Amino acid sequence: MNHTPTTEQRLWMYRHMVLSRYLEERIESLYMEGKTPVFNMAKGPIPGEMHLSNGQEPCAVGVCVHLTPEDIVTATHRPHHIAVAKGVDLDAMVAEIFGKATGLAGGRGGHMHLFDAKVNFSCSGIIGEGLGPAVGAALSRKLQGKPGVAVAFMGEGAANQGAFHEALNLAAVWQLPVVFVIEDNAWGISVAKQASTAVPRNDRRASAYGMPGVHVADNDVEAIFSAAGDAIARAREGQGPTLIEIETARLAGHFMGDGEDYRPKGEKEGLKQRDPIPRYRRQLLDAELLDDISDTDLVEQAHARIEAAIRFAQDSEFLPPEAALEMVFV
Amino acid sequence: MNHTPTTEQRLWMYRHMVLSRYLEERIESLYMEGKTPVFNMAKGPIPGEMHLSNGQEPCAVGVCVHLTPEDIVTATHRPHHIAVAKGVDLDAMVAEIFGKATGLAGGRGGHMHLFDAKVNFSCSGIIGEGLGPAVGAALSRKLQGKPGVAVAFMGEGAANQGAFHEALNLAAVWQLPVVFVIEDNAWGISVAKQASTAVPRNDRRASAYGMPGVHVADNDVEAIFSAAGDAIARAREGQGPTLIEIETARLAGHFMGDGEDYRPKGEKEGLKQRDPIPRYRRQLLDAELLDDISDTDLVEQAHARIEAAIRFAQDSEFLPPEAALEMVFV
Amino acid sequence: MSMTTTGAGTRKLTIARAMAEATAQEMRNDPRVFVMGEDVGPLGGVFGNTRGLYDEFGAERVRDTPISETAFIGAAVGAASDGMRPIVELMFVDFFGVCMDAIYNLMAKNIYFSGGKVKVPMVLMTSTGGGYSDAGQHSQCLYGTFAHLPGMKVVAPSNAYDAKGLMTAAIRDDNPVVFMYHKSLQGMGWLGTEKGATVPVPEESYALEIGKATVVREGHDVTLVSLAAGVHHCLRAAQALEDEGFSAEVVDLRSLVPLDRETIRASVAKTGRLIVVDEDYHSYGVSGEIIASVVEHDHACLKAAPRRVAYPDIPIPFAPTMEQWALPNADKIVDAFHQMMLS
Amino acid sequence: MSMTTTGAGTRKLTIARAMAEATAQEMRNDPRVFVMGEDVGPLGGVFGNTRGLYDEFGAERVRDTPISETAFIGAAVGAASDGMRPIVELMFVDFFGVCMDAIYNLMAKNIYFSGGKVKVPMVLMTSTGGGYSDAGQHSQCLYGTFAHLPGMKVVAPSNAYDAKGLMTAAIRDDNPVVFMYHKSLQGMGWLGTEKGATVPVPEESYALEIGKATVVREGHDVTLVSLAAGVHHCLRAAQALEDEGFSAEVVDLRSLVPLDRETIRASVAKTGRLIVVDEDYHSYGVSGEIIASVVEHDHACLKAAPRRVAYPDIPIPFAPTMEQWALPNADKIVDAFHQMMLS
Ligand SMILES: Cc1ncc(C[n+]2csc(CCOP(=O)(O)OP(=O)(O)O)c2C)c(N)n1
Ligand SMILES: Cc1ncc(C[n+]2csc(CCOP(=O)(O)OP(=O)(O)O)c2C)c(N)n1
Ligand SMILES: [Mg+2]
Ligand SMILES: [Mg+2]
Repeated sequence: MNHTPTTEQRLWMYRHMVLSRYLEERIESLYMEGKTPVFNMAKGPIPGEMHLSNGQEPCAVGVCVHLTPEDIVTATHRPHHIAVAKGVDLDAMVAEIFGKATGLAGGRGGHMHLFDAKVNFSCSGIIGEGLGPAVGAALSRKLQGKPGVAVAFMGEGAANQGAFHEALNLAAVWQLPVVFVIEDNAWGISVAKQASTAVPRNDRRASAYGMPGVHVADNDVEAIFSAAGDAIARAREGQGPTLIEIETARLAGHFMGDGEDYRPKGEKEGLKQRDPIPRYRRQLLDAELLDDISDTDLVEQAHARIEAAIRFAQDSEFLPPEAALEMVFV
Repeated sequence: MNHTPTTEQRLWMYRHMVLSRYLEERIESLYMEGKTPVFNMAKGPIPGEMHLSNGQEPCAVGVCVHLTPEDIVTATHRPHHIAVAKGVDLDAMVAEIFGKATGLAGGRGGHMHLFDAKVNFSCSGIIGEGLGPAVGAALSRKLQGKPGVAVAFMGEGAANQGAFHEALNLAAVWQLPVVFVIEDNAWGISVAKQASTAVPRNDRRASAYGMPGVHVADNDVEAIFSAAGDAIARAREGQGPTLIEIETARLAGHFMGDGEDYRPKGEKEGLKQRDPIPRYRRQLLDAELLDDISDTDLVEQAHARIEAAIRFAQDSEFLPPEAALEMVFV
Repeated sequence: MSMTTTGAGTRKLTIARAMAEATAQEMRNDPRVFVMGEDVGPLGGVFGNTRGLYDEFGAERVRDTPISETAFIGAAVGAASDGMRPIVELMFVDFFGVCMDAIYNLMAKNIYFSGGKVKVPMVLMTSTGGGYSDAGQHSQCLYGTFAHLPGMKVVAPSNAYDAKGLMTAAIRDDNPVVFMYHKSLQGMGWLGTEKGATVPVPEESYALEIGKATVVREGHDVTLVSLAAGVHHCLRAAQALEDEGFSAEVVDLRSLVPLDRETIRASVAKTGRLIVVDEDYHSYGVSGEIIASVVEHDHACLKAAPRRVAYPDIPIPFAPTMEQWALPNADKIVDAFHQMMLS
Repeated sequence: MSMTTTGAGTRKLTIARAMAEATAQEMRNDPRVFVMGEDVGPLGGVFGNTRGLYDEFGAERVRDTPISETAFIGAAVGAASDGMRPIVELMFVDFFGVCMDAIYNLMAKNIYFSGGKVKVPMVLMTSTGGGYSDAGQHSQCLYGTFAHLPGMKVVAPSNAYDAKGLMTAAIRDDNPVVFMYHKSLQGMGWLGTEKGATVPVPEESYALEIGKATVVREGHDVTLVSLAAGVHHCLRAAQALEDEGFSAEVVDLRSLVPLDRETIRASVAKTGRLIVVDEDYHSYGVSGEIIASVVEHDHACLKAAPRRVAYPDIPIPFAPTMEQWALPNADKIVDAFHQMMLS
C-alpha cells in the first residue's frame, strides 16, 4: 500500500491540475469567440460540443500519477483533464481541438476523440464505450506478457449503461489488470444521480463482479491518490480489476451553452467554494511544500505551456478538405 | 409471507410440470421426424432450432403458480415450460411450433417467438431481450393504476448481458413491480457458468440495484414457490423488484442436435437422477397428496391434453405463403 | 420557395415546438401517451422537442431515464404492448448501436411475431445530422440504416408543419414509428437554424398520412429528391437553377418507410433527370434505393445518368473545413445538374 | 459451373474448415492472432469455423466469452489497438443490435479518429442467412446494414476457396474486416449444405485481395450479381437459362466494402441486362446499391429495366412454407429474366 504521495508526486499532481484548469479556462474563452452575441455551436475557432472538466482534475491526477506512458487510459466525452494527466502531447491535443492538420488526428477527431498512441490514450463520445477497449488492452498485455495496466474512466451516469456491466464482469472473469474509475459529479447532463442510479454509491456494484470497490469522498486529491495507488498496484501484481468511485464536482455546465436551470439553487456556488485546486494549493502551502513564489512560478509555467500550445494550434493550418477522405482505412 | 403451498397449488405445480415434460418429450420425438438418419435442422414437421426445457420445470411452475393471466411474463429462447405454466393456449402454441395457420402467430414466430396476449406471455430468441419489456409492462401497470406484476425469466448466461444491468437498475430506480428470475442451469450453450460469470451466484448482483436477491438451491419446487411468492407479493404491494436465482438443470442439450461433448462425464446422468419430476412426485406421494391412481390419472390427462394439442396442430393447415407479407404492420 | 402547407395559419413554429405541441395535444387527449428518455423532463430535451411537457404533465408521464437505452426502449416496447403509447427518445441517432436490438429485433418485430395480435404503438424520436462540428459519433443521419430494416415506419420531416402532422400521426399509429428530426432544422439557436424549417403551423391538432412524399416545388428539367435538411439544399439549388433558366422539381420524401415510390417516379417521368440528395452515407443507403426504384420501374425514363449528392463513405470529420466539404449543399446539387447536362 | 479457383488442389474443404484452417495457419505464424467469442473454444464454434483451434492453441488464445458482445467486441478493439490481431465472433449477425456501438462507432472509426495512427487489425466473423426455419431473429443477412456504415471492410464468400483466401487476408489486414459467412454454405450437416460451396482448397496459406469481385460464370445475355448463398442460386439459374438457350454471366461480389463496381459495370456493359440477387432485405440495401452503381455510371447500358430478387421487407417468418416462399432462389431468377425479356 502506497498511501502517501511523495513531495514530487504532490507537486506533479498540483501542477497537472493547474495545467488542466488553465487549459480549460483558455478553451472556454476561445470557444466563445465567434459565438457571441448569439450562441451557435457551429461558429468560432472551436466549433461543436465542448465538455469542460473543471472541478474534476483530482480524479485525473490522482489516478494518472501512478501510470507510465505504457499504461492504457480510455477516457470519456469529458477528456481534457485526463489527457493532460496522462501526458498527451499538449500541442497536438490543442491543435486537434482546433481541428488543425497538426492535431492528433489532423482534425478528424476533435475534442471528444483524442487519440495519442504514444501514451496509450484514447477517448470517445459514447457513454461507456471506453470500457471494453480498456479490458481488451489489458488482455493484450496479459497475452503478450507485457507490463501495463488499463484504466477506464467514466461518469457516474455511465455506470447504468450495459457496457459497464459487461466490461466489469469480463475483466473480473479473466482477472485482468484494469481499473475502472467513476467520476461521480452527481449529474448526467440534467439528470441527477439519484434519479438514474438505484444505489447511492456505485462502488457497491463491485461486489456484483467479485472485485474490490472503493469509494473516495469529497474530491480529495490524496485520497484518490491512495485508492488509485492500491488498485493499480493490485492490477500490476496480477490481482485483477478494481472499481473506484470518486465524488467529484462539475463546476461548469454539461457542455458549454448549458443553461443549467436544473441545478438546485446555490449548488454551483457551493461547489465552487470547494474548488479542488485552491483547496490543494492551500494544503500544499500549509504543508510547506509550496510557497507563494514557487506557486506563482508553477502557475506561470503552466500558463506559458498552454499559451504555447494554443499558439501552436492557432498557427497551424487546416488539412486540405479532401483529406477527409483519407485515414478511413490504413 | 407465503411459504407453504396449498394442496391445490402443489398439485397444480406437479400437473404443470408433467404437462410441460410430456409436451417436450413429444416435441422431441416429432422434431426428429424427417431428421434421421442425417440430422438436418431444416427438415421434418418441426424445423429450426429447438431448445427443450426438460429439467427446468420447477422454475416455471414455482413462479407462475402465483400469477394470474393479467400478470406479464417474458421468457427466453427456452420457453415451453414457462408458457405451459403461464397458461398459454396449448393448441395454438403447439400449432405455432409446427408453423401452422392456427398457431399463435399463424406460424410467423415459431418456437422462439411465442406470443399469447390473452395471458400476457411473450418470449424471444435474443439473450436478455425480455427484460426491458417486463420493466415496461410493469411501468404500464403503474401508470394505468392497474394491478399486475411482470416476471422476466432468463438463463444464468443472460446475467452477463448489458440488458440485465440496465433493466434491473431501471426497475429499481422506478420501484416497479417486476420479478427477475434466473434459471441457472450452469451452462450457456457450451460455456460453464464459472467461465462466464465473475460471481458464483447471481442473486448477489441484486445488491448492485438495492433490491433483494434470493437464491434457491437444488431445483426445489417448493423453495422456488416460497421465494417467488415472497417476491411477487412484494411487487404487488408496491415494494419494488426482486432478483431470484434458481439452481436448475438442463437435462437435454442446449438445442436438439447438440453433441454435448463439453459436459463433464457423468454430469448428465447425475442430473437425470435428480430429475425434479420424479422427485416431486415422490414428495407428493410421501405427503399422501397423491397416490398411484391419482398420479396415473393426472399423467394420463396430461398426455391426453398434449396429444389433443398435437393433433390440432398436425391437422391444421399452413397459411398461404403470401401471408408472410401480412402483419408487418397492423 | 413554395412549401405546401395546406391549412396552415400564420403562427410560425420551429420543428422542436411543433413536435412538443403535437405531443402535448395527444397527451391531453389520451392518457396512454407518455414520454421517456434522457433529459426529456425538466430540461425539455436537449433539442427542445419535449419543452413544456414536464411542467404540464409531471414526472410520471414525462420521465427522465438513466443512460440505459436498451432498458428504456425495451421498456417502451413492453409498455406499448400493454396498452400504453410511449414516445421514447434516443438523443442522437448515432447512439443506436447501444440499443439497436431493442429497436429492430423487438420493437420492429413483435407485431409480426405475434401475428398482429400484439400492437406496438410507440414513437422513437431521434436526432440526426451534422454540420456543426460535432464529429463522427454525433453527426450522422443513418436514414438508410433504419429504413433498411423492416417493421418500423420511418419519417423525417423538413419543416414544422410536416413535423407536427407526422408526430401526431406517429403517436396515433398502432405501429412503431421512428421519428428522425434533423438538428439543423430544430430551430434551436445554438445549433444554427435553417430558416425554411420554421413555417406556419395550425394550432389545432392534425395528422399527416405517413408514407406520402410531397412535391414542394414543381419543375420540369430535373427532379431533386431529398428529405429533412436536404430538402432545403434542394430548394436553394432549385432557386439557383431557376436563375440560370432551368426548372427543378423538388420532392420531399418525408417518409422513408413506407416509401412513396409513385411520387418519385411520376416526377422523374416528367423531368427525365434525377438527383438524389442525402446527408446519410453514400453507399447502400437512401440514394441507391431511390435511383434503383426509378430505373427498375422504367429504365428508359432518364435522359441522363442519375446522380447522388450524398455523404461520402467516411466517418464524419470534426474540422469544419473537412465536414463542410463533405456535406451535401446547394452548390453540389447545381454542379451535379451541370455535369448531367454536359454528359 | 466454373468456379475460378486458381491454384486449387484436389482436397475439398467446407467453408467452416477453410476458415479454421486459415485461422490456424495465421495463428501458427503470428503470435498476435487470437480468437474470442461465444462457444469458439472446446465446442469449436456453433458453425464449426473454429474447430480444432482450442486443441492446438489452448484456452489463452482461443477464448470462450460470456454472453457480453459489447464487452468482448470492445475488448477486441482495445486489443487490436494495442498490437494484437483478434478474431472475434458474433454468433449470428442478427445479434448485432446488442453490440453495434462497439462495431461501428468504435471498431470502424478509431482509425479515422486517430488520423491513422491507431490500427485496428481485427476480424469480426459472423454467420448470416436463413432457409432452415430459424425465424426472424436468427436468419437475417444484414449485408446492407454493415456495408452502409463506413470504416469496416465487409466480405462474404460463396465457397471455401474464397473463404480461406479472404480469411487469411482479413487477418492480415490492418483494418477491421467483417467476415460474413452464410450458414447454408458452412458445410455443417445439420444446416444442410450447399454442395457448390465445398470446393478444392490448397493446403498452403494464401490471401485473396479484399475488394475484388469475380466472374464465376461467363455469359452475354444477362448479368446476375450476388454474393454468398445467392451466387449458388445464380449458378443454378444460369444453368437453367442455358438449357433455354440463354447465356447468363454470374458475378460473385465476394466483398461489399470495398465494392468492385468496375467488374459489375463491365459485365453489364457486355450483357445489357442486370438482375441482383440478395438474401438481405429488399429496400435500402445491396440490391439498390448495385443497380444505382450501374445506372449512375451509364444510364443507357441497359436493354431492360434491372431487377432484384431480394428478401421482401418483412421479418423472416418461421413456417417453412412462408420462409421458402420469401427467399431468393433459382426459379425466381429465371422468372425475373423471363419477365425482363417480355417487357
Ligand atoms: C450511449 C449514450 N447515450 C447518451 C449519450 C448522451 N450523453 C452524453 S454525456 C451524457 C451524460 C453523461 O453523464 P456521466 O456519465 O455522469 O458523465 P458526465 O457528463 O457527468 O461527465 C449523456 C447522456 C451518449 N453520449 N452516449
Ligand atoms: C445477444 C445474444 N447473444 C448470443 C445468443 C446465442 N445464444 C442463444 S442461447 C445462448 C446461451 C444462453 O445461456 P443461458 O442464458 O444460460 O440460457 P440457457 O440456454 O442455458 O437456457 C446463447 C449464447 C443470443 N441468442 N443472443
Ligand atoms: Mg456525471
Ligand atoms: Mg444457462
